[in-house]
Amino acid sequence: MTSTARRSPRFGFAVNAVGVIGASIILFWILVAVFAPWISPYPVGKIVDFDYYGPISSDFWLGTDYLGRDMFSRILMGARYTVGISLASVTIACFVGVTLGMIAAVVGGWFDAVLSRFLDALNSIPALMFGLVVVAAVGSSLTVLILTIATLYAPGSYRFARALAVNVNAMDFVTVARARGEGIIYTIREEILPNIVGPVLADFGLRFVFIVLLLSGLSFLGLGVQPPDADWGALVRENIGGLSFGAPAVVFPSIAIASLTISVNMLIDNLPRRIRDRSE
Amino acid sequence: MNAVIARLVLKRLGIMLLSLLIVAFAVFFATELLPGDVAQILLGQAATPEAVAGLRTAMHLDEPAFLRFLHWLFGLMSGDLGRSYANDREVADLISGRLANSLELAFVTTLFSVPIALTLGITSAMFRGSFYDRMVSVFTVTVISIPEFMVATLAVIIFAVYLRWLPALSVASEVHGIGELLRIYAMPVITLAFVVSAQMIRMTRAAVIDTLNTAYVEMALLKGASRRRIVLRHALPNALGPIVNAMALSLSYLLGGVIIVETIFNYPGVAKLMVDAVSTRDLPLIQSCAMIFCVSYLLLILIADVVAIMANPRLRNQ
Amino acid sequence: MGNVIEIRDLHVTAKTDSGRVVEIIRGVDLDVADGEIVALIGESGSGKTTIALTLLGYARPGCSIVGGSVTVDGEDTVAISEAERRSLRGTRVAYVPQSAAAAFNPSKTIMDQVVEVAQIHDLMPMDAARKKAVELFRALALPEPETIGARYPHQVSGGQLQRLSAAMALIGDPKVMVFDEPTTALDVTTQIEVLRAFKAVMRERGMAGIYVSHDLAVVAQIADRIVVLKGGEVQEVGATEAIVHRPSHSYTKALIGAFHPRARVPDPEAAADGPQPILKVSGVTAGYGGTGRDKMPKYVVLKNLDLTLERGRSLGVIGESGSGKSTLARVIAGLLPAAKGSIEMDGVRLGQATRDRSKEDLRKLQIVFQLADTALNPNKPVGAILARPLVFYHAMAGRERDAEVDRLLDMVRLPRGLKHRLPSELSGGQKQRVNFARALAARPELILCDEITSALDTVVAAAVLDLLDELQRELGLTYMFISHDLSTVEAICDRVAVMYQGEKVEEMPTSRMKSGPEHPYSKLLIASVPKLDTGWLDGLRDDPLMAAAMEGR
Amino acid sequence: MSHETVTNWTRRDDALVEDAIRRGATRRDLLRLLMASGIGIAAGGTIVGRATRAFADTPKSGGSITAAGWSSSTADTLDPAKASLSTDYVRCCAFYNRLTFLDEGGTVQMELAESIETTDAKTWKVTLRPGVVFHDGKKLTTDDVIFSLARHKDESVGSKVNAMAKQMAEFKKVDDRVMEIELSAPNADLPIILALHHFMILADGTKDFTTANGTGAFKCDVFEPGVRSVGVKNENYWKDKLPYLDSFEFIAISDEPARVNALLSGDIALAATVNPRSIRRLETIDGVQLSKTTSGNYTDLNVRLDMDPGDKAGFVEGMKYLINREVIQRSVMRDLAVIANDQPVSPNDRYHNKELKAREYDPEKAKSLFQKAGLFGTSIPIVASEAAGSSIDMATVVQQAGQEIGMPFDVQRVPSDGYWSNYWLKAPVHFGNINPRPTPDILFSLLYASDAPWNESHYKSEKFDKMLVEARGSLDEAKRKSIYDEMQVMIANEAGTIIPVWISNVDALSSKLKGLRPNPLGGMMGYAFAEHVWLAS
Repeated sequence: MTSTARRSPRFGFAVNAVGVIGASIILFWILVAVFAPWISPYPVGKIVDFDYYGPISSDFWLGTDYLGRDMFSRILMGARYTVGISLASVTIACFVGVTLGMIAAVVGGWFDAVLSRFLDALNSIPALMFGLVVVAAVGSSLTVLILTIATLYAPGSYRFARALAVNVNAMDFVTVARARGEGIIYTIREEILPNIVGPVLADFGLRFVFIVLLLSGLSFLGLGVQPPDADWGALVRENIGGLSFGAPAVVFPSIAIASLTISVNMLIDNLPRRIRDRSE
Repeated sequence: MNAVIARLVLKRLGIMLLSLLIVAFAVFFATELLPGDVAQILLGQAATPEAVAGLRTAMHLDEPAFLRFLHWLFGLMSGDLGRSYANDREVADLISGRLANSLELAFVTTLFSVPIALTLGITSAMFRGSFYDRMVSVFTVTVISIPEFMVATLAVIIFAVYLRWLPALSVASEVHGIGELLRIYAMPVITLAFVVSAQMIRMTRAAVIDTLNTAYVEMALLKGASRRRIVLRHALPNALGPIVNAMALSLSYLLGGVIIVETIFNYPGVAKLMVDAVSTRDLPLIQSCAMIFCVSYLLLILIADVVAIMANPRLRNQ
Repeated sequence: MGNVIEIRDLHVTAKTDSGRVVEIIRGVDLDVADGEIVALIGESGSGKTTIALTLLGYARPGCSIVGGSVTVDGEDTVAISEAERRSLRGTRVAYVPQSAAAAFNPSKTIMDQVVEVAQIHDLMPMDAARKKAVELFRALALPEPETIGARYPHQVSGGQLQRLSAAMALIGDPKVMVFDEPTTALDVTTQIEVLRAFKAVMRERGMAGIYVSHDLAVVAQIADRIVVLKGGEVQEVGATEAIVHRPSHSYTKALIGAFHPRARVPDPEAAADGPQPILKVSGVTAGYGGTGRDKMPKYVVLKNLDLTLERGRSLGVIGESGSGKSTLARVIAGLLPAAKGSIEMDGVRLGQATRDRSKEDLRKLQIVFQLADTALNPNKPVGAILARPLVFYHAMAGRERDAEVDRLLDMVRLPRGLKHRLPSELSGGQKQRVNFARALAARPELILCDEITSALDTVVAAAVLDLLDELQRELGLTYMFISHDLSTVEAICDRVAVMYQGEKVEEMPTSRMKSGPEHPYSKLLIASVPKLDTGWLDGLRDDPLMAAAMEGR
Repeated sequence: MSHETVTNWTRRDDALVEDAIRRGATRRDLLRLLMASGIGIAAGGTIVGRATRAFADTPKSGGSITAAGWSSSTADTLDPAKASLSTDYVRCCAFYNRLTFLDEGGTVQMELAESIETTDAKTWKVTLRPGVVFHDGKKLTTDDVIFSLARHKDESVGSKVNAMAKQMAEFKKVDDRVMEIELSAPNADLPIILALHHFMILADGTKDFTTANGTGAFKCDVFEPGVRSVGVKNENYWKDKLPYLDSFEFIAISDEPARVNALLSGDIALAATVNPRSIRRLETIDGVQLSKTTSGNYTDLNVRLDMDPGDKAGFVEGMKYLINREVIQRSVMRDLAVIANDQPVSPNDRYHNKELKAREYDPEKAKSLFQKAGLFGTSIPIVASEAAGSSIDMATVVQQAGQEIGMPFDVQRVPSDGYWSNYWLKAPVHFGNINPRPTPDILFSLLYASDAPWNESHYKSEKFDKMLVEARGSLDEAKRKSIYDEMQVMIANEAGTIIPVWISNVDALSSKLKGLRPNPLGGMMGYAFAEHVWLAS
């Protein structure tokens, strides 16, 4: 397991084509997200076509949506939210989850027990209801959205990281550190984290995918990106009516989602993995 | 040995109850946070202040929250889920039918998706790195990344509207014979299978591959065992623990998470029931539903643990 | 008589992490006649296991047989199809793995796994196979042969597992047995029984065998001929007698040289001003599992143990696995708080747990673990690993720290360039040196060495021991040296404490180890150390003590 | 929730009619007004496409259908007193009868009552139709009627028309067929009140509403709240030949695409309220017909005049110029709407002020007005929700227009859940949705009078209040018209309610399903379709 954590350039790892493709697609979307305002031909909210679910045309490269807004621009801008929010929340979720997981693994005892119980419980409360309560209680904004998602996904990340950390924690070099009298902070930061970062990254990617999809669901609850902007999931949802006649408005956002999530997974599945020298 | 298992299960059950208590507390006060007053919502615009007041006292809404929490908790313990605010029926009656439906759906889906997931996961582990393996992983990722409501709607359009093979709605109420059953469940099950199996496939594959790297698998190979035998007889039994765990997590989705499917196929299950409950601020109902989801989740985890233990002699008889 | 095994010009390559392809077997030739046992001996990386595995037509993942032929019983395992290889394995060539503990599937009963070969190739009806297995158990001198098969691997001891794995190999009546370091993981006392069992079975069935090992003394007991390997090439081949007594090749000489330890020369000035205790362990009881009402742990490992270490001296602690050696070290280091008793350093009582000890106390007392691979964080370059204690204990920084790191590397005889490397890029010996240097970085007074040489090849181990010895003189260090390998202890310690089932049964000066241990267990333990003498094992039968011990098990 | 837009008769209306009646409008007024609006609305209703043939066919009995509404919940009830969702009304109409009902023209017709007579509008003599029996075989007597009406006065029942029922001070049984209702004060409009869905007649002493025992065209076979209800033909129904169907099932499919697909796949015969965007697709498909009702329903953008930014002179007017009605009509409503002129009286209403033209879209003018208000450039939040149909899309239209003149608007989508209690009437700039009302009087007194319960923009004008009272009292048509015209102008110019378009409702049904005629009271033939439709072979 720990071997997957090896990403040091010092070894000329066999560079994996698939991984590179994945990486470049992700990079592409990130760039789009950054430069969207400058490259999108029309304002997202502008109704540019009196027809709806318009076809692909020279003016509207990806057709128009149910209101006759330019899909190309909407998808470009959507990248901002989909990529941005997903990244932000998955980062928070994993940061919190992994940190707590490692602490629980190192400290152990009642702290571990209580925390695990609690997060299990949290995990078992349906996301839907959680979302509703949050909106109801604190209203909806990007921050709230991100934090909600993070809260929903942290427990899983915790479970995962804890399991890994428990194994590493049993290693002698951790024992040595303990014998040296090192504190928890150092132990988890310097001794444990570097050895679980690989699988953690893999987990990170999977959660990322789920969050991309979850977004659309939450916007349904009023928790989400505010109109006229919309994340990709929301784009699919608001144009789902066009599905029956294969409107570009519903096809392309789906493709966008797929391309992002698939490439994220391609990258993760092909993270450089050490092949041990099997000679003995 | 059974005694050992029994003790273990009891221990886990204890932990589970503890978690449930926490959940109960969380759920109750979470629902309290929902804005809008029940009595007000029930009486609608025609509510006169005195009418509201009367209703509130009738519902014990004027008592302090904590007291109501205790009431409710003791109710739960004595198996009394309380009465629905919305339509003065026993919550138990309201839920039972819906729960049955949900369980049916979950059951059929499990029956359908688990074998598929296992086969795909195991085979792709067997032929790790092969073209087949790559195909499977691409497939799973793709499946993961298609929004559920899209799969469902697409399925309806193709199978119900154009081909007219299957009904667009899954009304579980009048089922005549197995054929009918299949027709009704086909689409929701397909949709859900899409959602849950991807994760199971991935985990199964990973777990099996892990065990394939062990010395005893090499030993089996040096005994002249066939690949098939190695995987099925040696790797799989030891991979069972993690696999079952992953399955439990995936399947736990099938009760609370299927709101989209229930909505699109108009399938009367608990998830939809809960959404209704939320919109009508029917606290007893919301709370009961939430508790059901939690119980089912924790039960699944428990089952997973027990299976893992059964599969591992080291844990089994210590 | 003809050759049952003929290896001709074998070439095997392996892919390294970096994707680099290296040749790990460079044109090996080897013959084994019917009924002959040939030993492959050499240090790790010499390719002995790789060659052994080719006999079953198998190369580990990442490796591939690129040239030559391996003819076993008339079949070239390199040329034939995978299906044919499968039918070959277990029936004509059988494999006895290094660590039986890992080679048994934890989730299946022993019997199922023993008879599996018969089942796979369906050689006989199952109940016939089971009967046969029971006979084998008996032949291998296993306890309760009738019922042991019903158990699960974790329910039997290591030595028994090792013999069971032999039974697993023998069930298919193979022409050739391949033993891969079958006794390395065992205690000397157990090793004897296993060796005897193997030897007996092989003899009576007149099977040919390949015996892979790094331990010359062991090989000397069982092999007819010895092939010495290094770097994937054959260094020397010869009859056991010849190799043991008249080694011609330099590497073989080194091996043998490393085996005969120089007697310990007591440190003069330490001897001068009499013994001054640095660490005093008194009445320590410790163990694992939550402590019960009586504040006693569930599983008591150390029972009311007393021990004294003298400044500048080395105390060896010997005993078989499970005797509590390592636990003792952990208790002293404060990793496992003792349930009872006290530990004093320089007359000052130490806290039971690390967190109750001052940085200073912690610094003075360092612990070094057996397996350098797990003792060094695989993700930190050597430099960082060594620097940490410097920062932690001595708040060093910048150039000063770097200089100190270099000094440490010099001290343990490692090139300074290594500090940029990761542990995984180091050889076993180098790792162990780094592991030790990290302890030195604290500028300790007492170092607990837990089996630090047992994972190393004899030659390498010897070098490390010399280093330890030197450093002790230079820095006036005190060692507590835990080991199951008595020769190492002999080589470096002034006194030896023998542990058995959590108790110190005897303590004596090293010099007396050969002459006269009193406690019967000490006797047994010391007598069980294989001697570099082909007749030793058979000779033991006459030894009354050993005979008695054998009956005991 | 967005479906509230097309429910013509929701819980909010009850309060409202009650309101009007409390104000004591004279009977003649109300009747006339009702008719007028009724006719108007009926005129607006059409069956488009193939369906026109439907009228030619002659009804035939037999067969059963499944119909789908848009929303149901566990709050579904068979107790007319509690009925609030459209699904409740459908059930009530199928299982029970009222004493009176409003026909397609909006005129009062007798149902269970044979006659309702009065001399002083205080004491009413009700004579029941003979030979009517309940589903359980019990004969309908005045006891049942008295019980059914009296129970609304009991707080614990939680009736939606409790306040309205209060005025029925006393019930006197003369004999099994004849009874008297004594009102606390004269009120000419009892017949109309009795036509409310809530005043369905139950059997005496009914307590348990897990099933329905009424006199209606169908017997309740299955009732699962939030799931479905099934009615089977009442063989001895007192109306001749009715109903045609042997049985009908009513369910709710909240997901619009799913609802349409269910219709296309033949699972259901009637899909209530389809999205304008589905129409293009539906029109191309054989075997589907559409029933369109243009009513007075509208979604409006409300700017509260009593708080920032609405209190700044010029802002509201600016907004009125900034809202692009044409785009909303064409892009948002897909032409299933009529452009409105910022006042609530629908064009089908004879009192609709045709002189008052809708404001043209004029961003520049808006800009100058915003500058005048000193708000130009400051971001204004607009609260929208799915609850107020199409409000989110309308909001984006406004926002876009603002962006083009450099006026930032911050659209805040809030959950439908709890919208009416938490945001409507409260937020400074928000959307509302108002269902059709039979008369301007009711509309005005409910929405614009200074003391109006739902004064969305908190519009206060003594002059307006005076005119309202004056119009109510006057019987002079011309005068009334002119007053109403002026009031509409006042609203359009002074109030903070911006009404861009009137929204139409479209039901989609299988062309096999005949006999469905649009009804002013709402889609699905005013919820009473079950009794009247039949299946063509």
